[in-house]
Amino acid sequence: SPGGGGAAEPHEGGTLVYASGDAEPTCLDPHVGGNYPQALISTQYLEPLVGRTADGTITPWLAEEWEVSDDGLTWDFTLREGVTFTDGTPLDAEAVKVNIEHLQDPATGSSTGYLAVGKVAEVEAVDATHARFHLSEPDSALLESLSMQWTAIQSPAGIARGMEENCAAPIGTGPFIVDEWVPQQQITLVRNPDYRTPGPQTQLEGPAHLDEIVWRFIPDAATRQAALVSGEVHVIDNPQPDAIVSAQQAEDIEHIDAPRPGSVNRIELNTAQPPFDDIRVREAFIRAADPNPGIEALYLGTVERSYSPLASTEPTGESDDSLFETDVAEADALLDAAGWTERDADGVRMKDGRRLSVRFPVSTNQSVAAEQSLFEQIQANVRAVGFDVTLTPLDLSAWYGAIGFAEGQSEYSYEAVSAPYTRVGPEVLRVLYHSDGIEPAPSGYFANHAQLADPELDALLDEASASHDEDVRADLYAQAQQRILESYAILPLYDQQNHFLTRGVTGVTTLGTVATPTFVDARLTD
Amino acid sequence: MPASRTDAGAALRRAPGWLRWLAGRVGGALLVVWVVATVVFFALRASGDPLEAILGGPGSQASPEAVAHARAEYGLDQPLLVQYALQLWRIATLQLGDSYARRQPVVELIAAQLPATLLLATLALLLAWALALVGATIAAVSRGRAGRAAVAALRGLELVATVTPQFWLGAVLILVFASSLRILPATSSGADPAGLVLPVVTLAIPIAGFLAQVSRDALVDADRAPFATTARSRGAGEPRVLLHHTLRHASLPALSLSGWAFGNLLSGAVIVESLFARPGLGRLLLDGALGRDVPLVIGAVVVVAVLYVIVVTAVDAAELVVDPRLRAPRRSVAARGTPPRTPELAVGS
Amino acid sequence: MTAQAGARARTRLGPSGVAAAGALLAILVAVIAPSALAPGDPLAIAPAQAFSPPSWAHPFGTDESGRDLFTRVVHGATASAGIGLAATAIGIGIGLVLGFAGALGPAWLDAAIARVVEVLFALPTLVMALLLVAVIGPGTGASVLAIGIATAPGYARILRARLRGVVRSEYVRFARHEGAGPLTVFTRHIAPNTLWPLVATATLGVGQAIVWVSALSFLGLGALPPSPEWGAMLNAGRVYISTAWWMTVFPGLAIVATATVLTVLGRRASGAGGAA
Amino acid sequence: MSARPAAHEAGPPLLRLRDLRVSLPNGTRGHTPVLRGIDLDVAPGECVAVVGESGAGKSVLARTVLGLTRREGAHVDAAQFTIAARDGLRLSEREWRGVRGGAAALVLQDALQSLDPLRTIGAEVGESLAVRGVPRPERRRRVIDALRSAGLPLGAAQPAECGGEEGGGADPATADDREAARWLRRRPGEFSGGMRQRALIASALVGGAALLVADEPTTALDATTAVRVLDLLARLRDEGTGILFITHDLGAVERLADRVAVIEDGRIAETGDARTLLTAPRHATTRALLAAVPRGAKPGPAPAAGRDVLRARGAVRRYHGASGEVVAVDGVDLVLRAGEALGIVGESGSGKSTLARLLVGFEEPDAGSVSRAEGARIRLVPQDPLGSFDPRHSVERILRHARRDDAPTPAELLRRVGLDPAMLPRRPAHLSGGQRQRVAIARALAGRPDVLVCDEPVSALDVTTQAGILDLLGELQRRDGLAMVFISHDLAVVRRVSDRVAVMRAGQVLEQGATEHVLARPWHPYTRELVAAAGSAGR
Ligand SMILES: Nc1ncnc2c1ncn2[C@@H]1O[C@H](COP(=O)(O)OP(=O)(O)OP(=O)(O)O)[C@@H](O)[C@H]1O
Ligand SMILES: Nc1ncnc2c1ncn2[C@@H]1O[C@H](COP(=O)(O)OP(=O)(O)OP(=O)(O)O)[C@@H](O)[C@H]1O
Ligand SMILES: [Mg+2]
Ligand SMILES: [Mg+2]
Repeated sequence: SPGGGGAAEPHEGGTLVYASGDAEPTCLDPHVGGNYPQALISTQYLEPLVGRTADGTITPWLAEEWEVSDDGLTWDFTLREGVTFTDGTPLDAEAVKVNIEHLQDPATGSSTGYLAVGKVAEVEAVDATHARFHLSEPDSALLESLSMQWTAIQSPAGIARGMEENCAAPIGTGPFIVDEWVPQQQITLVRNPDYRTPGPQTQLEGPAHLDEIVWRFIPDAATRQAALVSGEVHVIDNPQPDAIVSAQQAEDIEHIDAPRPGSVNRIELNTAQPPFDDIRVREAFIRAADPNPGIEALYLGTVERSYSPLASTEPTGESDDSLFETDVAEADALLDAAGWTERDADGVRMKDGRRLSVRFPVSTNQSVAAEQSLFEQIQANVRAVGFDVTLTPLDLSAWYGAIGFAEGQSEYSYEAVSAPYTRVGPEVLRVLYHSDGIEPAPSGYFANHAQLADPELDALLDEASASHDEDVRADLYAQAQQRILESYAILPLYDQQNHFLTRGVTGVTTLGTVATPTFVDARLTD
Repeated sequence: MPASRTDAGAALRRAPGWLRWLAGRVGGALLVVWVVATVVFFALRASGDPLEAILGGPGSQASPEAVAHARAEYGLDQPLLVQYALQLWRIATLQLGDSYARRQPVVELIAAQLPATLLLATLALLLAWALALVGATIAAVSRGRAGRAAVAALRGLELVATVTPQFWLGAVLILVFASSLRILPATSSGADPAGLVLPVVTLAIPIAGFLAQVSRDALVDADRAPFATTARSRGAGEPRVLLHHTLRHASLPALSLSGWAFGNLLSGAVIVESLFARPGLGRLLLDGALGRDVPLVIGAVVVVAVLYVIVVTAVDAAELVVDPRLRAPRRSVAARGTPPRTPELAVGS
Repeated sequence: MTAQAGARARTRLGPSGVAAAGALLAILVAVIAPSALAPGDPLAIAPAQAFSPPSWAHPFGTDESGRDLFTRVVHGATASAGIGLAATAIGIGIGLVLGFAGALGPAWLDAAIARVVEVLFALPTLVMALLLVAVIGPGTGASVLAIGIATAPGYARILRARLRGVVRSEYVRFARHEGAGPLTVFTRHIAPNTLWPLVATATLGVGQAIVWVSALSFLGLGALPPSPEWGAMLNAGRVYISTAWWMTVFPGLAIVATATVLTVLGRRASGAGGAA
Repeated sequence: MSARPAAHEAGPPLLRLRDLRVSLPNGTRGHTPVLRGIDLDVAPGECVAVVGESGAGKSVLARTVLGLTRREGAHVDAAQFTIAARDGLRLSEREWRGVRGGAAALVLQDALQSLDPLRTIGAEVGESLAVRGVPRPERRRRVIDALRSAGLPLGAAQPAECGGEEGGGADPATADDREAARWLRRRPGEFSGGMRQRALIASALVGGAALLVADEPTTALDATTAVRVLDLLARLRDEGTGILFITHDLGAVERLADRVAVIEDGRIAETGDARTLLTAPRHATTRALLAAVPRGAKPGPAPAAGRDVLRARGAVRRYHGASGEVVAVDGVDLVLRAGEALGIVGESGSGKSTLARLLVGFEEPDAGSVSRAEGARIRLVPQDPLGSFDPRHSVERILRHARRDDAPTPAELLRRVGLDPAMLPRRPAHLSGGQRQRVAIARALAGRPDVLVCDEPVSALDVTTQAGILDLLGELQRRDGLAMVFISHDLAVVRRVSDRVAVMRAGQVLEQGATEHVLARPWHPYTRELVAAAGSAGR
C-alpha cells in the first residue's frame, strides 16, 4: 500500500513491483536477439556459467572451476554438481553444449550472445560435469563473454520446446521462475523454492525472500517516477536526472548508480561514407560539438564526462581529453581544409553541390530525454560551423532499420548514431571497432557503427584477444583505445547510464557483469 | 445474379422494420471492414514492398523462411486482383495473421487487450454523461447575476475542455494526484478502482465538454419549452421539472452522440493507455503503428470499426427506449428535430 | 475603422468574440512575423541557463537546453499553425472532391460516396492516423498527411450534407423559377452557402488538427527536434513537469488558446453565416 | 348560451386584479413595462375574454396570474392581486405551487407543445395530483374522469376524433377500464392536435381548479376541431369554473365569453358585457379590431372571364414516406382564368400546398397534366417563406434579384405590404413570421406576375395587417387583372378574396364553384361541416 513514511523492518515474502522504462522484450530468452531489457529481466531466472565482481574479477557460478590450455584453444569447465533447472532437467555438460549451439544457430537470431561465443568452435561434453570448449582461436575474453546474461544457461528441454514457447517462458536455474507473461501488461515471476546457486553478489543460501516479482513496463518517465513516489512500484529504472537528484534528497527513496561495463556512451560517426570518411570533417564535428555544458545542465551532476572508449568501471580504460577540447575556430579551419568551403542560404556548408548534412537516427527506446536533449544541443553547436544535423527519433525496430543496410541501398542512411551496445570487459572494443564488426550477426545487427576498418587496430585487438597475460593485454588495449580516439570516429560522452530508484525495499544489488539488478537478496520494508 | 439481388431486395423490403434496421447495421459493419481492408491493401502496395511491411519494417531482417511463408500466405506472387481477393477473404474469415513483433495471432492479442479498453471507455463515457448532465443542470438552474457568471464560466470550461490535449491533462493530473498529493496511483494495470480514476477522468473530460455543450443547449431549450411551463403551472417545483421533464430531453442529444463519443474515446485510449501504462487496444495499436506491425494494426482497426458499429447500434436501440417519439408513426417523427449525430462542428473523433 | 464601426463589430461578436479576435490577431502575427514579437533565435541554446523559471529576461522561462521558451512558443506558431493548416487543407481538399462528386454527381455515386464516407468517419481519427503511419512510416509529413486523411471524411460529410441541402433548397428552386441561369444560381446561392460555412468549419478544424498533430507528437510521431512545434515542446517538457512546470504549461496554453480561439471564431462564423 | 344565469353576480371573484403592472427584463440589464395597469375580475361560472393584438401582453397576463413570470425575472406590482382568496403579491414560491394546479390552472398558448412528448398522457394529466401526493389508484381514477369529462373517448380501441358526446356510458366495465389504462400509457405524439388540446385541458382540470386560464386554446386547431374545444370550455363554465379566456379571435369571444376586456399595449382599452361590446364598441381599438375581421363576400363585380392561364387535368402527386405511399394530390381538375381569384380551402394535409406547387411547376405531376398559359408569369407565395429566402441575402438583395420589368423599387415594395423600408438590410432569419410572409408577398409582386399563387399568405398576420394585405391583393386584381390562386384554411378570408372556391380533402377536390354559391348551398357533407364550423366559430 502506498504512503507510510516510517521505515518498517524488512520482512519475508511479498510481491515486489518493478517498473521498466525499456521497451517490452518480444522474447524473454536473451539468446534471441540480445538486448539490455532482456538482460534485465533474465537476470531473475537465468544464470551464467561464471560471475564477475564489481572490480572485474571473474568468479565461479554455475561453473565451479575452469582451466585453459597453454595454446588458449581448449577450455575445461567443471560444473557445479546436483544443480537442476526449474523444470527438473539436470544442469550438465550436455546442457552447456546445447546452449552454445543454440546461440550459434542462425535460426535463433542471436546478436550479442552470438558475437560473444564467436570463437567457440565446438563444445564437448566430456562427462556430466565437464564441458570442454574448443576454440578456433585464442579468446582471452571468453570468461567475460560467458559471464554475461546473453550467454546464460537455459534448460535444454526448454530450448527444445521451440522458439515460440521458449521466448514466452525460458527455463533457468535462477532465484525466480517465469510464471506468466501478459503482453503489454506485466510479467509475473515467482520464487524458485529449490534455488541453490547464488552468484558472487550474495551470501544467501537457499531461496529468495520475495514470493513474487511483478515486472511492469511504464514507458513514460514521468509516469514511472510518479508510480514510484506514490508507492505503486518498488523499483524503477531509467530515472530522469532530476528524479535522481530529488531522490538523493528524499529519505524514502534509494538511488543505485550502476554504470554499465564495457563501452562508454558515445556518438559514432560513420567513417564509411562522406562526409565522415574524411578525418578532418570528423575532427571538426567533435571539436565543435561541445557537450560539456549540456551534460552539466541536463544531468545535474549525476554523470561525469568521459574521454575514453571504455566505461569508467573498466580497469583498462584509457582516456585522452586533449583530443576533445572544444575549438570552433579549429573546426572551421578543418572544414575549410577538407573542401567544405561554400555555404548555402541556411549557412550549411557545401562541397561539390553536396550539403554537409548528418543524419542521426535516435532510438527513443534506448535513450532518456536528457540524452536526446544533449543531442539537440550538439546539433545546435555543430550547426555553428556548418553541419546540418537531422535528428530522427525512432522506435526500436525502425531504428534498426535506419542503421541497417538493406538490399538495393547504395549507402547507409546514417552519418551519426548513438548505440547502446555493450558487453563485459575491454573485449567490447573488438566487437565495436574491429572491422569484423561491420559484418552483420544473424539477427542483422552489426556492432561497428563507426565502420572503422583499420588493419592496425584490428591487429592490436586480435592480439589482445589472444593474449592471456593481463599486463600485455592491458597495454594492447591501451594502444587500441588511443588509436580509436585519434581516429575521431567516436565522441565519448559518459558512462552508459544505469540508475535505479527503489522505495520500500532493501537488499537490491546489481551484478558485476552488465550491472543488471538482482532481487535474490531483496526484502520489502513496507 | 441481378435477379437474385432484386429478390433479396424485395424480401428485405417486405421484412419487418427491425429486421431491415438490423440488416442495414450488419451491412454497415461489412462495409466498414471492406473499406478498411481496401484502404490498407492499396496503401501497403503504394508504400513500397508489402512484404517488408508485413514482416515488420525495413529493420526486421526476416529470415528467408519467414519471407517465403508470408509470400505464400498473402499470395504476393499472385496477380494483384487475386491478392486483393485473398486479403478480403482473410479479413472476412478473421484470419488476421500473426503479429510479427509478438509472434502471436493478432486475434488472440486483441482479444486479450480488448476488455481493458472497453472497461476504460465505458467508464469514461458514463462519467462524461454524468459531467455533462451536471453541467447542464447547473446552467439551467442558475439565476441572477451570479448565475449568469457561473454559466459563462461553465461555457468557457466546456470549450477549453474540448480542446485540451489529453496527454497534457493526464500529465498534470499525475503530477497533482500521484506525485504531489499521493492519493491516487499514476498507473493502472487492470480493473483496480483507484488506478482507473485518473485514466478515466483524463479520457472523459474532453468528451464531457462536448456533451455538456449539447446537453446544456437541449436543457435550456427544454426549460423554455411550453411543456416545462405547463408542468410548473401544475404546481411542480424546480426539482420535479428537472427530474421528470427537462433532464430527459437534455440527455437525448448526449445519448445520440454516444457513437461519436465512443470513437473519440478510442482515439483517447491510444494516448491515455500509453500515458498511464495501461494495457489495452489503444496501446497495442500504438505499439503496432510504431513498430510498423501491419497485421496487428489492420486487426485492431477492423476490431475498432466493428465495435463502432455495435456501439452505434446499441445507441440507436437505447434511443428507441428513451425517446418514444422514434417509435411512434411517421407524423410524430417529423415533429422532432433530427438529433445531431456528431457535434455540429467536430471534424474527427 | 471608426469608433462606431468598432462598436458595431463588438456588438456582433460579443465580448468573447472580441477577445478571440484579439488573440487570433496575436497568433497571426506570430505565424507571419514571429521575429516581430520575439526577436531571438528559437534554436539558440544556452546550457548554463537551463531550467530557469519565468523572469523578466525569460517571460516563459527556459527549457532544458536554456532556450528561451517565449521565443520558442512564438516561433512555434508557424510550425504548429502550419501543420494544422496543412492537415486541414488536405482534409478539406479531399472532402471537397468527395463532397462535390457526391452532391453533384449521379445518384449511385452519391450513395456510394455517402456510405464510404460515413464508414470512414466511423473510424476514430487517431486510429486511422496510426493505421496510415503504420503503413507509410512515421515523420512530420506522414502525421500531417495522416491527420488530413483522417479528418477528410468529416469534411466530406459536412460538405455533402450542406451541398445537398442547398441544391435542394427552396431558395434555389425559387431562384430557378424566377429565371436565374445555372451559373447565376451557383455563384449567387450554392457557392456562398456551402463554402462560407466551410470556412467556419475549417477554422474549427485547424484548431482540432493542431491538437491531433500534437497528440501524434506526443506519441513520438510528430515534428523533428529541435523544431519549436508546440506538441513536441509540450512532450519534451512533460518529462520535467515536476521540476520545471513552465516547460509544459506555456506550450500547452499556446495549443489550448489557439484551439479555443479558432473554435470560438469558427462557431461564431457558422452562427452568423446562417445554416442552410 | 342565451338563457344562462349571470353567474358572476353570485360568488366572490376567483381573481381580482387592480392596476396590475408587470415589467420584464429586456436583455440589456433594464426592465421594460409590458403590462401597465390591468383591472380584471373573474367570478365562478364566468368566462372573461381578453382580446387584443399580438404583443399586447395577453400571454404575460396569463402567466402572471399563475405567478409564473416571477421566475422569468419580472417585476410584478399591483394595487390588488387576489387569486383564490389570497394575496398574489405575497405568496411564496412554495405557496404558489399550492395554488397552481389546485385553485388555478393554465392552458398555455402553444398547446401542441405543452405536453411533454417523452411522458405518457397518464403521467402528464396526473402531474398536478402527483405533485400533491395523491395516491396512485385515486390519481388514476381522477385522471380518467378528467379525460372523460374533456370529451376524450377513453373506451374506444382506436383513438379517433369523436364528437363531444357525453361520458363513457353508465357502468364503467372493467374491460373499459383496461382499455382506459392502455390509453393512459400513450404519448402525446400519438394524438391529433385536437386530442392533445383536450388532454391539456384535462390536465388543467384534474386538480379541481376553480379558475382556468386558457391562452388561445384554439389557434392551433382547424375550424371543426376548434369548435369542439370551445364547446368543452362552455360546458366547464356552465359547471361553475371561472375562465379567463385569452384570444384574438372575436368569433370565439362571441361564442364563449360573458364579458370582454380589450387590451392594448399593456392597458385595458375597454371592458364590458360581451354582446354590447361586440355590437356597440366604444373604444377606437375595439372598433378597429372588429372592422378588420374578414367578413362578407368579395367586394366589387365578378371579373370578366378571360383566357385560361392555369389548368390541371387529373393531376396526381404521390410521395414515398417511410410508412408507405401518400397520395398528396389525387386527380385534381382545375382551371384558373385570367383576372380571376380561385380560393382553395381544406383541412390540414388535404394537399393544398402540393397542388400549389404543381400549379407553379415546382413539382411535376405523377399522372395527369398541368399546363400554364404561354408567356404568363407565375409567382408563388410559399406557406413557409423562411426556407425560400437565401439565408445569406438581405431583404433588399432578395427583392432586387426578384425584380422584373418596371416593378417598384424594393423600398416601395416593402411599403406596399406595410413594412418599414428600414428592414431592407435585415436578413429574413431576423424577421418575425408575419414580416417574412409580407416580404414573400413583396418578392412575388416584384416579379410583375400575371398569376399569383398564394399558399396561406396571411396565416401569421394579425387581423389588422391581414386586412391590409387582403385589400392590396384585391386592388392588384382590379387594377392589373392579376389572376390568383388563394389557399387558406380560413373560410372567411377565402370568401373575401375569391371569386370561385374549391374544397379539398385527402388530395381530391370535393366540389368547386362560385364562392357565394358553394358557401350558401354546399352539397358535399364535408363542405357543409366546414361551413357550419366556420359559421359557429366565426360569426
Ligand atoms: N419572457 C419575456 N421576457 C421579456 N419580454 C417578454 C417576455 N415574454 C413576452 N415579452 C414581451 O412582452 C410583450 C407582450 O407579449 P405577450 O406574449 O404577452 O403578447 P401576446 O399578447 O400574448 O401576443 P400574441 O397574440 O402574439 O400571443 C411583447 O412585446 C413581448 O416581446
Ligand atoms: N415532400 C413531401 N414528402 C412526403 N410527403 C409529403 C411531402 N409534402 C407533402 N407531403 C404529404 O402530402 C400530404 C399533403 O400535404 P400538403 O402540404 O399539400 O397539405 P396542405 O393541405 O397544404 O396542409 P396544411 O394546411 O397543413 O398546409 C400530407 O399528408 C403530407 O404529409
Ligand atoms: Mg400570446
Ligand atoms: Mg400547406
